Amino acid sequence: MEEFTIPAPRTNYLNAEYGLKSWLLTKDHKRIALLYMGGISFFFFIGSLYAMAIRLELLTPQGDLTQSSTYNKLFTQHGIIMVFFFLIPSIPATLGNFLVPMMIGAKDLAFPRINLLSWYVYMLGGIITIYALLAGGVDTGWTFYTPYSTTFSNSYVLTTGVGIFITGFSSILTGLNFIVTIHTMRAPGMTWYRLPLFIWSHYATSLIMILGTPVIAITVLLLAFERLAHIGIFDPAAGGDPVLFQHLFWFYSHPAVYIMVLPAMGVVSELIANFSRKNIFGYKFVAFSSLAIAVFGFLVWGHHLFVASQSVYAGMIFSFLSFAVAIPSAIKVFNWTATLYKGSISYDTPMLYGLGFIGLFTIGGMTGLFLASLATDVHLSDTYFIVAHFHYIMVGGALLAYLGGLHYWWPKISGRMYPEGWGRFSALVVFVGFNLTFSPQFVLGYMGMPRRYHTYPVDMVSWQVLHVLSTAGASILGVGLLIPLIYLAWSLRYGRIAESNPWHLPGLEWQTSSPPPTENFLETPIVTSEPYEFAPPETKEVVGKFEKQAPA
Amino acid sequence: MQSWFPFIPESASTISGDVDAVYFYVSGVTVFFVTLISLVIIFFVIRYRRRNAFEIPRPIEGSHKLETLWSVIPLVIAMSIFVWGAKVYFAQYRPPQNALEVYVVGKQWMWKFQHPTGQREINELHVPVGRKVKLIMTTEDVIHDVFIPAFRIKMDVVPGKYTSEWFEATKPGRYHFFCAEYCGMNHSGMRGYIEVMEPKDFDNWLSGNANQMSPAAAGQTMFESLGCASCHGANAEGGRGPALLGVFGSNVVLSNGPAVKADEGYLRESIINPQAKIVTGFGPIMPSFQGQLTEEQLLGLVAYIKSLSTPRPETPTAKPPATGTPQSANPVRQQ
Amino acid sequence: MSEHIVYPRVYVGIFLILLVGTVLTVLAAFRDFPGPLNAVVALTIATIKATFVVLYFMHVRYSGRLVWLVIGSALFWLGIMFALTISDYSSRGWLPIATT
Amino acid sequence: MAEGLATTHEHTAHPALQHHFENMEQQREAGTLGMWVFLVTEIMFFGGMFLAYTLFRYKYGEAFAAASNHLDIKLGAVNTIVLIVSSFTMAMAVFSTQVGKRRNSIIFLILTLVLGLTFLGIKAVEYKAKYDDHLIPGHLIPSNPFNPVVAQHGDTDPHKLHLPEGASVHNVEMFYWIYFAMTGMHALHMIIGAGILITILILAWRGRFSPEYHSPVEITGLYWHFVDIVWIFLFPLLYLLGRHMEGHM
Ligand code: HEA
Ligand code: HEA
Ligand code: HEC
Ligand code: CUA
Ligand SMILES: [Cu+2]
Repeated sequence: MEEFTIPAPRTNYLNAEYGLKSWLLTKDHKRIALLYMGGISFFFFIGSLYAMAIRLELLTPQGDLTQSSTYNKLFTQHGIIMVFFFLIPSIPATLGNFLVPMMIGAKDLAFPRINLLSWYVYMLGGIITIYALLAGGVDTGWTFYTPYSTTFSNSYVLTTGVGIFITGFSSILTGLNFIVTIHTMRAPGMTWYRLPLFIWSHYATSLIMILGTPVIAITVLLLAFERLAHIGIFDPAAGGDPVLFQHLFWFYSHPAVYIMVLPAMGVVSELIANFSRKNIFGYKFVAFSSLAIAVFGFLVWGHHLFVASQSVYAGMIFSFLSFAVAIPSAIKVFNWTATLYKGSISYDTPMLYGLGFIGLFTIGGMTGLFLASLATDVHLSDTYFIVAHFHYIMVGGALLAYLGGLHYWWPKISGRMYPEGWGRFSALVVFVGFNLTFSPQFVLGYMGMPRRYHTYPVDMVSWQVLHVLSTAGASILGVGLLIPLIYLAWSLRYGRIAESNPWHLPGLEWQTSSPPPTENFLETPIVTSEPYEFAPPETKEVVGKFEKQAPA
Repeated sequence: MQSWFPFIPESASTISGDVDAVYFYVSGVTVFFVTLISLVIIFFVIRYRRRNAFEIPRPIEGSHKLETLWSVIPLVIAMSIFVWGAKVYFAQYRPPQNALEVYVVGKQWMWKFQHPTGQREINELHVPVGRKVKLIMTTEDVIHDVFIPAFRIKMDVVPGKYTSEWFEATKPGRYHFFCAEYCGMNHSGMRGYIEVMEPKDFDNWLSGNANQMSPAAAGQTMFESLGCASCHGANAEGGRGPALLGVFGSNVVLSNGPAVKADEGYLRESIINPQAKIVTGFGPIMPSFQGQLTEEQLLGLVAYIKSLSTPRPETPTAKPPATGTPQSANPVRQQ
Repeated sequence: MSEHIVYPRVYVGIFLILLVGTVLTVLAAFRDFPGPLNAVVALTIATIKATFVVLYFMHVRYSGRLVWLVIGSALFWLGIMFALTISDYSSRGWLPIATT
Repeated sequence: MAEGLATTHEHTAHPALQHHFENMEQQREAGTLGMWVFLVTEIMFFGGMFLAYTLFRYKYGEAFAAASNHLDIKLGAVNTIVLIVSSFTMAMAVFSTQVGKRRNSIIFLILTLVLGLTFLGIKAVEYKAKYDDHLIPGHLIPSNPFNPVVAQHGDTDPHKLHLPEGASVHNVEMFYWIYFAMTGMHALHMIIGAGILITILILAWRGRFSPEYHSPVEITGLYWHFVDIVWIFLFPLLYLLGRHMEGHM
């Protein structure tokens, strides 16, 4: 592997222009990615405050910290902020926005103005939602089930609905931009099978954004109008059908969980391959499993309705399909593991997060099987088992992958290195804290503790024990997340200056200076090799033969 | 109420063992795969750690054989879980014959139960051990859900229709039940106890509280007071409207759609929205009673009409042709 | 790949087909076909009209595979939404009824 | 597909070429694909409403038919024709631009715009009639809640609602809710379309388009035709579904 550093040109995307206006009116995908990063960090902070309040309240069975109505707002707002304003835009709109053009050798996304627009749309939706939260909050649960949300709740459902409706469009616009960019703007020689897996997974994510988000948009819009006009498609008192709402909601919201996890899988594919200096095992299988997840992901939404009076037969179809959708995820997990085989594995912070992702995602995904199975879902549905299941995937999986990706590309984004020691330490704290927070919740759920419960029976002593463990874990997790916040901010000023290719990797994004110039590359790159090509292809080993490895 | 190990829920119904079996099977699969993957990763990470900054491992070509192997094995395991889970679920949701039917009405934030013999209870339900009990449930406002962890059952209670679940308790005792669908402010307070009693204690309890009208009797009174009798006949033998004897459980032939099975939901709809399904041979003249009846009253009417189908030796299942109906073509009832 | 130019005579032809379709669908609506056939006829005519608009006015007939794929996937996903939702509604009440 | 696009042999860059594209061909392709992908989102957006319509029409067939018969079929049909003509003129505008006839293209764009506005005008007349008959669902307009007069048997007053015996006014309200949701969304798209047309018209007026560069006109055309297609389905589904039963009511 040739080693050369690209001398940093004097101007890069960060210092090409100065002033607030140059940021707010920028059309550079890299700057927009940073705008988004500010946005999602802010919302993650808000969502985390709610999480801490929830955990504190649940320390005791009685409702002593807050009133019931306040508690209901806490978890609703926690869910809404974390899902719609943090996790869905997290990886695609920040890392994706920054890297999709760079990885395919383009100067920008296809529609830079629409890209900027999407950020404004996101912020507008966010501000409206924040306004709703400040004005009085919402208490419907993030799922907005009717008729509670249309007729009975007296909180700010309408305003929040409008906020989510608007934010939906930012997601649509991002997806649209990615699809068009990946189709039409690849550099010469960048064929589909030369695309990094990060791109494949973002392509699959975009498909879901395009096909699913409009449905949630119209659903939330109808909901808002029903609240306004007191007549409804979803309101049984008006002859409407609450189960139809659930169908439409989950038609989007189940695929949306793959919007959250597919980009994370893309990041992890990059981490695993690059930090073990290996080409990914079964590239095409990993690539197409992303598409398979995007397609099959649309066929399983009814598994959220197993006990919602959906027909037993439809339940069986959905259960069957839910098991089928687990297979592409399994393929990914096994291929990542196989990639490590005979690699040169480094223990840098991003890799620690990547490895943590595989373990925690596997637990989260496998517990999804309990829920996809009809008999057990009946017992576990709407209990803490569900809460544990999705936090394992969304926090243990997606959030860890985001942190891993952030550390990995931090030198490229900021031009500075983060402190490696602190990085490894905090990754460990996060891992321990996370498991302590959410593994007790599996037990809680199996024992029957329902979710969205402000109080729980005093006679269930073991429940309180588990809740105390969980809260203790959350505090550790909180510390683990605060540390990177501090040292990443610190590194912006005091970090070691990063080389153009600090990890010595073949990916296109590393073949330009750190931070990159405004148009990413000084001249359009021409791609001649496979992704993750660390060694010449002639040296390729065929597994199954197990010959001795030549010393490097 | 704790079992031998404080982190396992009480198991007290005929199906809870089956559900646990599936649960432990999936747990086994999960533990196996999580351990396998973790161990392999840990092994690789240690065995193939980077030993010097310049080493470049040889690239490895993927393997179709391995890919097939690790797609098919999970698929087979997944399907085994599916089949088993679906079987247990189906057994769990197939309505039982000859169950004790208890009517349940949820309301923000309390539960009302009524026994077929008339006893009413709030947030507490007494049932005998060893007998199938079917809950026929609805709500006056938002969606709720009856969740009884010890019995491993749960079902949403949806406004505008009836849902049901059933259980057969195997151990006397006092078990928690919860509202497991978020329903507003006091959602977490919408819980209570199922009191499972020995049959003779249950009978004692019943007779100690036997001063209330049974739902069917209440329904019969309403049938007259609401004017249903004016069309359906004083004894529901028919008139301008079809006879209601033997309707429940039969196949009703409709003039505006395929035949339907007359379950509780159908009876409810026939009263609330009679135009949705018109019985052949009759005009769409029945007025809608939407908004005029509480859910409990509706349940009473339904209970009454159901009682007309209880196989009684002296009641012929095939009812006499309705008098005064120009179209004597009466709906075919297939029991 | 240079673009294809569709000439006005094609447009006029399509335009006439659309007009005829509109008249036909109105006429058919007043006629009482057995069963659900009225809806079937109306939807068939609408689909034919839409297809002509897509193929000619929107130049899809002369477009690359990608555009076909995009349209195809939209219809496919719409189909998923309808089929699976209706699978629920249409199979409610298949369970046997319990009697006491 | 877009393999091997980024050939850099552009001699003199076209003034309309944006900096991040390699050449006009790539830029045009991105624009067209972008619009198609956007139309996919539109299909799913309307799809949700079509699904609700299907389920409720099945559930409340009679009431839906009765409610539908109260719509003005003449105005509906006229509007369908207006939209079809506008689609035709739009297609002609694209053609004229492609072959470089600027005058024609401006004329056709103006015609399209006028027809679009005509459609909206007729729609407004229809909405007004529904307003007068108190058919705006729920309390959408608080001062005029849903409260139609139901015709007695034999009464043929067109402003009254002619219900088959016993059909619930409640379910008629559901029809009108869906009607207003769908046609309202459609009208909103028309309004946006008109806005785009005006922009394109100004650009065409300034002579920005040529046989080499006209993808904005083309993309506008795609959007406009799509909105037309939605109406092609809305018309029979909303206006025609109960006509064959009119005699039986
Ligand atoms: C990023 C988010 C995310 C992801 C990726 C998933 C992935 C999966 N989810 Fe989860 N889920 C949620 C987020 C997510 N979920 C949320 C937020 C809820 C609650 C919503 C609410 O009500 O508020 C929920 C709820 C939920 C339910 C509804 C429960 C209920 O309310 O009653 C179900 C039911 O089937 C389910 C199943 C699954 C399955 C089968 C997968 C699969 O995709 C998992 C596939 C992965 C694996 C299986 C692991 C890897 C495989 C192996 C290691 C090999 C071995 C495999 C086999 C032997 C098969 N989930
Ligand atoms: C991306 C999604 C996401 C993320 C990241 C999280 C993160 C966390 N969530 Fe949450 N959660 C959801 C999505 C998410 N959640 C959803 C969708 C629901 C369902 C809502 C509903 O039912 O409607 C839910 C519900 C939910 C519940 C169930 C509530 C109930 O049903 O009654 C609980 C309970 O423990 C919980 C806890 C936590 C905890 C402890 C974290 C932790 O991981 C958070 C840890 C982070 C920190 C602690 C932040 C670090 C610190 C700072 C930034 C500084 C500020 C903080 C301090 C000074 C303390 N979440
Ligand atoms: C004006 C006359 C009239 C009144 C009053 C009336 N019904 Fe009916 N009912 C009918 C007719 C006619 C039908 C058959 C057509 C149909 O299905 O709508 C019918 C059908 C039914 C059915 C379905 C029967 C079947 O065979 O499937 C039930 C159940 C029913 N009515 C119950 C009631 C109850 C309970 C009341 C009072 C609360 C009531 N009806 C009041 C005329 C009436
Ligand atoms: Cu009732 Cu929750
Ligand atoms: Cu799901």
